[in-house]
Amino acid sequence: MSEDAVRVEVRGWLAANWDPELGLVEWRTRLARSGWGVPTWPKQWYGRELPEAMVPVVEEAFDEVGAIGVAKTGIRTLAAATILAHGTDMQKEKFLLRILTGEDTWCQLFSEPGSGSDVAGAVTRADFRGNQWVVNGQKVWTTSAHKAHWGLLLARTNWDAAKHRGLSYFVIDMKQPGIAVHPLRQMNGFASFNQVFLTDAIVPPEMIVSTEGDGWTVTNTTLMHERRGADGLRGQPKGSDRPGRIYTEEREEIAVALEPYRWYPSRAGRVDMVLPRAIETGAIDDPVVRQEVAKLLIMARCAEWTARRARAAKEQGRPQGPEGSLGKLAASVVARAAARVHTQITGAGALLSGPDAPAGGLVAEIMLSVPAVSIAGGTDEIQRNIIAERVLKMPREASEDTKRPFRDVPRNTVG
Amino acid sequence: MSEDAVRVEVRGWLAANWDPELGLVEWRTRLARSGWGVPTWPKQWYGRELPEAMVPVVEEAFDEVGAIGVAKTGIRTLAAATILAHGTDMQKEKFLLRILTGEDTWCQLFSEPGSGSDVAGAVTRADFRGNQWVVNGQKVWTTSAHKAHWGLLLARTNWDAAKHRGLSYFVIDMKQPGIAVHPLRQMNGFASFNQVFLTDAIVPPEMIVSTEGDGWTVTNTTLMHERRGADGLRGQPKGSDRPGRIYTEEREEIAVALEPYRWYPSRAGRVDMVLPRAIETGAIDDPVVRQEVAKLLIMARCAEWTARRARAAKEQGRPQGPEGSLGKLAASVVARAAARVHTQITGAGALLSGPDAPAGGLVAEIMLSVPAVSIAGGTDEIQRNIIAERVLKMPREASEDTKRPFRDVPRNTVG
Amino acid sequence: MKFSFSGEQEAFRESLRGYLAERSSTREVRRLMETEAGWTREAWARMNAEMGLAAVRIPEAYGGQGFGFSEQCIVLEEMGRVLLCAPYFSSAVLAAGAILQVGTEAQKAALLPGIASGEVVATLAWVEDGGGWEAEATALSAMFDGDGWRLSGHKSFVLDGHTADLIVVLARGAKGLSLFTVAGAAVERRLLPGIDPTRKLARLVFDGVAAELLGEEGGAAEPFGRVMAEAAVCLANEMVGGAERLREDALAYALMRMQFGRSIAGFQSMKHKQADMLMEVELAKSAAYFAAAALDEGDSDVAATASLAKAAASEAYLQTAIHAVQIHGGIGFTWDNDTHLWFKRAKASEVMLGDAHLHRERMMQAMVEGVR
Amino acid sequence: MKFSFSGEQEAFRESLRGYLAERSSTREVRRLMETEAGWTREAWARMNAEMGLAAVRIPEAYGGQGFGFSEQCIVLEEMGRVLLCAPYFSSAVLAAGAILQVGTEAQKAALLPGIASGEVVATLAWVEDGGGWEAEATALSAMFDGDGWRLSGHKSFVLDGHTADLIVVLARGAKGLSLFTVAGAAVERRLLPGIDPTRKLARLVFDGVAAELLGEEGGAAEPFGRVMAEAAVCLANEMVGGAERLREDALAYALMRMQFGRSIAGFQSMKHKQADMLMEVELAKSAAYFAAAALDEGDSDVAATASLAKAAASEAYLQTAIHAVQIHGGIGFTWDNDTHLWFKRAKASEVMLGDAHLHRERMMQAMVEGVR
Repeated sequence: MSEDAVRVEVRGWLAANWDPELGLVEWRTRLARSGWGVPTWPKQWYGRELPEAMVPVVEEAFDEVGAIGVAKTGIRTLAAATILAHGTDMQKEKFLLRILTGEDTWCQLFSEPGSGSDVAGAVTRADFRGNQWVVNGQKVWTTSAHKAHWGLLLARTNWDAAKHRGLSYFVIDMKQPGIAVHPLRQMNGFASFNQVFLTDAIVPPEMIVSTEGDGWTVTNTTLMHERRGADGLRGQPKGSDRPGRIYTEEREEIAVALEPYRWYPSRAGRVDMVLPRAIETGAIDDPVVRQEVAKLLIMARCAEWTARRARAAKEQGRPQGPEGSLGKLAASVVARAAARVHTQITGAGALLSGPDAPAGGLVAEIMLSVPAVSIAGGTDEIQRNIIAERVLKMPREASEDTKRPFRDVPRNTVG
Repeated sequence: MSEDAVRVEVRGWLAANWDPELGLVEWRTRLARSGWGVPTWPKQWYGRELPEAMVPVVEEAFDEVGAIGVAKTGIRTLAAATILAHGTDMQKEKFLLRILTGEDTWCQLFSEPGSGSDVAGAVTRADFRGNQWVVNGQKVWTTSAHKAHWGLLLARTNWDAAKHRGLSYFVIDMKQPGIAVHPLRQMNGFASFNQVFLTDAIVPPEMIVSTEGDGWTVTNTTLMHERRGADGLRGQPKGSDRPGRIYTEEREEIAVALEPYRWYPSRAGRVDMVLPRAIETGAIDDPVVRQEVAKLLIMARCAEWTARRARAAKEQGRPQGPEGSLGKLAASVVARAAARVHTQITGAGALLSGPDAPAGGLVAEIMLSVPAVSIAGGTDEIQRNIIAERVLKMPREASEDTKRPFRDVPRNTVG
Repeated sequence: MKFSFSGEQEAFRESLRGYLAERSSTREVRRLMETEAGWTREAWARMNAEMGLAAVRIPEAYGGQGFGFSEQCIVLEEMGRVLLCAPYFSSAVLAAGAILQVGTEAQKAALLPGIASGEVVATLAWVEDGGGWEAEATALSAMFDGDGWRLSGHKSFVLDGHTADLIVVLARGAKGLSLFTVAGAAVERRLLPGIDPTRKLARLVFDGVAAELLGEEGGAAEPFGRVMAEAAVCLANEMVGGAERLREDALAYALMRMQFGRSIAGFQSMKHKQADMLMEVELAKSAAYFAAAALDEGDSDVAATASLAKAAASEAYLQTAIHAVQIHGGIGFTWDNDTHLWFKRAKASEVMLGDAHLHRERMMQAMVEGVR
Repeated sequence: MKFSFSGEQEAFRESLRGYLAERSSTREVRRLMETEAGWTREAWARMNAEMGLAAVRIPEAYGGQGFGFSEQCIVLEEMGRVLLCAPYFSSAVLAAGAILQVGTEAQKAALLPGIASGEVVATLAWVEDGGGWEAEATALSAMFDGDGWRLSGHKSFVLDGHTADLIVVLARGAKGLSLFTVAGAAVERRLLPGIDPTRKLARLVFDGVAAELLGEEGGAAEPFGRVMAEAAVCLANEMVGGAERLREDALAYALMRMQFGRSIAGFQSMKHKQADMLMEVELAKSAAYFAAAALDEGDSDVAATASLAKAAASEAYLQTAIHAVQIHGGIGFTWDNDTHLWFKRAKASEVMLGDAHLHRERMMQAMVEGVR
């Protein structure tokens, strides 16, 4: 199908179907059924099997009329991609549509207190007892667990197998007595994540994804989609300020989804605020400050242009160059530098926090949030390992834990 | 013996024996025989078995009358300490006195092109053929090899033994046909070191130090004395400008010994020149330059005070704290920063070299010499390993080469 | 110059370390930091009764113990290690330092014994809303109205300003800068929410408040500079104490934590980071110790040395804190882990009394003046 | 803004890389750097005959190929990779850039074809002994004596100044700054020993030398600023070429070198260092590429972008060079190892056209002006 043909067809469909006075779920149900919500998906499952390159064409047509797309907040897209790749038809039937409409919310139960960077070191256990899986353990860094209907669960089902082979992957019902969710407060005062305690939580046998022992493969599908979504250029979803029932509902959906992550722009260092604040405070007249601001802006611009270079190469269908793997590490260097420059510009005021503090408390929030950036989603050290091993083809660290039964691997009892 | 008793005795001996019109060798021979030249050494070998703490007392008495001590240039003190610890009586008889008088010059044949940081990886071979050792291989980073009478040689004598157990230690006559010495030119244009090519070079059997296969132990004695001598506070020997035949001879001795290392102060960054040059060039009026100069001076002062703190603790007989292991690494950070600040202060002039260049070419020399400091005598990386393992007791890197026959260990054929 | 502590000093440090470890657990720190005052009279009184901490550097003639800066800096280093929540810096360093520098004999005799015993908690108020750390930025005005002195204006960033009994205030009058004392209760005061909850700051409003002149009228600028240099040295020592504690905790964590089937302390990047941290902290300690000794020995270039020590401590503490959070990984970013308590102190101390840029500039001015 | 090279551009780069690898081995670089001239007419003529390098950015109307900065910067990046010893930067960047900016139509038609063909080697002389990179520092004087213009004074740090046929000179006259052309042979000139033997500098003395006015009298200050911005972008691209080559060589060495029975590339500190080097070089490349594209697209804030690119390249190249020597260990400090050739170019390029501090200041001035 040519670009023009797609454009004509999607425009036609929108002309006939789009209505901003519909309810959000109603519209998205209609949209999902049409195949235009996720046009690259299989025809059998809400898609049209169009190539990636057609996505911008479809999106453009939606933008022309202000039509809203399928739900995208949270980790639902990772859940969908994983189920699409590895799930049974029953699972696809049960979950995919409600993911697209936004009716169900999902969370990811991978990280544990004892295994942060080392996801495959999970020790949460799932034992098959009677006719169901019984899950015990603790998960952490779970976003939205308190709201989620379903969880993507990685658990160990075989302790005699080697580390990566004893894992299985489940979809778990989060609304059950065996699951307790507690907020995890951060050093910046926010609580964006949860700890999830699983005590004899139940998973019916049909809710395993792929087969027993194949959990690491499935996990990698999820993680791959997570990494793809993070090229550092994506902003936070904003919603439209147009009038109409559906826009109101979408704004609410976004606001609820973003609430725990209000501080995310601060953790990146708010480079955008640096020059205006330096001018506003008069610090810009200090040549020493100018040097520091310049160093920061140079790094930030270089990082941004590097990401754009990577994206441009991708859009041209070129093989990915090294520039595509650097975004996360660069962002971390930029964020740290930004926190220092903000401190320097702000002077004594940097001692204060709260609404009366400089920039309404944002400077304090930046200083106390920035440390997250070099840790969350893979520490700087892990990023450097990945760059060295995958991009530069340097030797991998000799593994000391992958070739023996996992029960013999030294590990922390609890984080 | 009390401090006072030592003081009285050494003063008495000096009053009777010191004469600045003696020849250097004649005086030192007399001095060595008296035991006052190396008072901590055994009585049998030119010493008096006095404790370390008495050394400053003796030195003070020498300073009072301007008396010259035993020869100290080059690696002779390491040779002496090693022979004293591991040598046979015949070796001590043959070498020690002529080391102290300065008649013999020594060099150290440890490093090889294929094993820089990894001294124990030496592949120079010594084979016992007929009734003597026959040596073949290549050594590098050898100071004064072209002048040396004797060399301290580390060579592999057993290829079936593990890495550290197949080495032996020899004293080798440097003035023989099997040894060719070539200067090794550095990136800064100087040639302070040699490459030494050994082709069927001969060592008689009585010139092995300790036993066959014990070479690594002996080497460690040499290296330990080398490290002890490097606390970063020692300046270059200067010699006295007094009149008298012996002072003239000493000045010549020092000048000859220092000639290949004229650039050594430059490699440390010449922090002492920074403030005067910043004032002289007017760069000091630039607040950005002031910050950079301050950062450098802070690091340099902190490093100096840390070395003094370590020395003070040692003088008080306290166990060495962590501060004693940091000098080399700190010096390297300081030197690199100094090179940058010199560049910044000098501006366009930093493009020039030679006598008409800024500071008579010293700025260029600094820029091109500083890289040596983080490499020579143990790279920064090796220093960090040592600090982490010895001071902080962190786990050692798993060794991949120490537990199998050395002939099976992967290595470079040539550097 | 002295480059090592004496046996007595080491013994003092050791006993103090044990004492403070018991009295100022992080549990206690967390309890106090959630209170508005940030410290309690009972604990502070007990600490002074048992260890006489506030008295260390106050001369015996005024009820103190008569030790020098080296000893006071041991106290500060150990307090910094445990993030002690007590009005020590405000009262025994800043206020006592100012009174010792400019007070008349009678004023010292009247004011210092209370501070030494800990019964009176004093502080020093000099910075204003503009945030300038230098005395010249002072706008708060002092007027003599026949009856006595009256102060009008405000002060901000005042350490323990909302709880202090006695406030030493820098003010501008007809003859220039002078210091005054004011009863804490006479001032309108408000806690300022801050990034470091273990050390409270307040904003004070002076609405024609009656004040006593401390020392001579108009002569405060120069001795105040000395007070600031002393305070910088004291803070630097407190900071290196915190930095060392963070470093040690991060090392202990790395040695204990297993990932990928091995201790993370075995990873070379971790080893190198820890080696760098050790170097940074030890270098900053050397400067802090040297500066304290320089104060005791009456060195002429104390201004440069004090600023050097503060700048070095700022960089080392903050860098150590950043590394420490990073080494702990995700857990280090949580509220329940203690690392952030020191991180916040590091960040606040970096700013307090002027940041590293300011002190480097001060240092250079003093050094260039010395050379030219 | 364009963020990728076209297929044609990539193909051009590839063929040029192969060509230069053959023509500019380090053996050839070492041979030429020991000569006084630093390059040979024969090799330069051949290179232009075969690849037309000097012509790339000169418009077709003046005998050039009419490409843009993006293409010229590909040439520079590739030359930087191999440390090509040729008068490209002096002639095709600096001199041609100045003539294009200020020359009259007739002058362009007269001067550029020779430069484009490589038959004429030109250079630009603006800095003097004081070492100021800014046009304002110019003291060399231009006087009109009825017959024509005469230049008196000196220039220093002139790239290929001792070998160039034609020298474009910045001079100060009654109406301010103007550019002039002078025959190389008419000037007293002396090679200046430099830290980078692959790129020669000269000092020129003008003793009332006859000169042609280039363009208009007195109007050079502004277009000269543009010439400098273009040169900064060109140099930045040359620098990232050198940095990338150093990075690749250091990686190859690490992969090959065995110590302790294993490849040193397996040590985590080596892996992390190489990852950091990759990041630094790639980030600097992005800035250099962006700046070249910005010149081609006529961006309004080219001054800021050019300085940004030069500052980023300076830091990245020098840092890469320092790492590269370190990775090679002792061997990297020897004359026989090639690393120092790039190290010296990195150091010289850092200084050339103004160091990172200067360019950061320029960038900020341009940006703040843009905002205010």
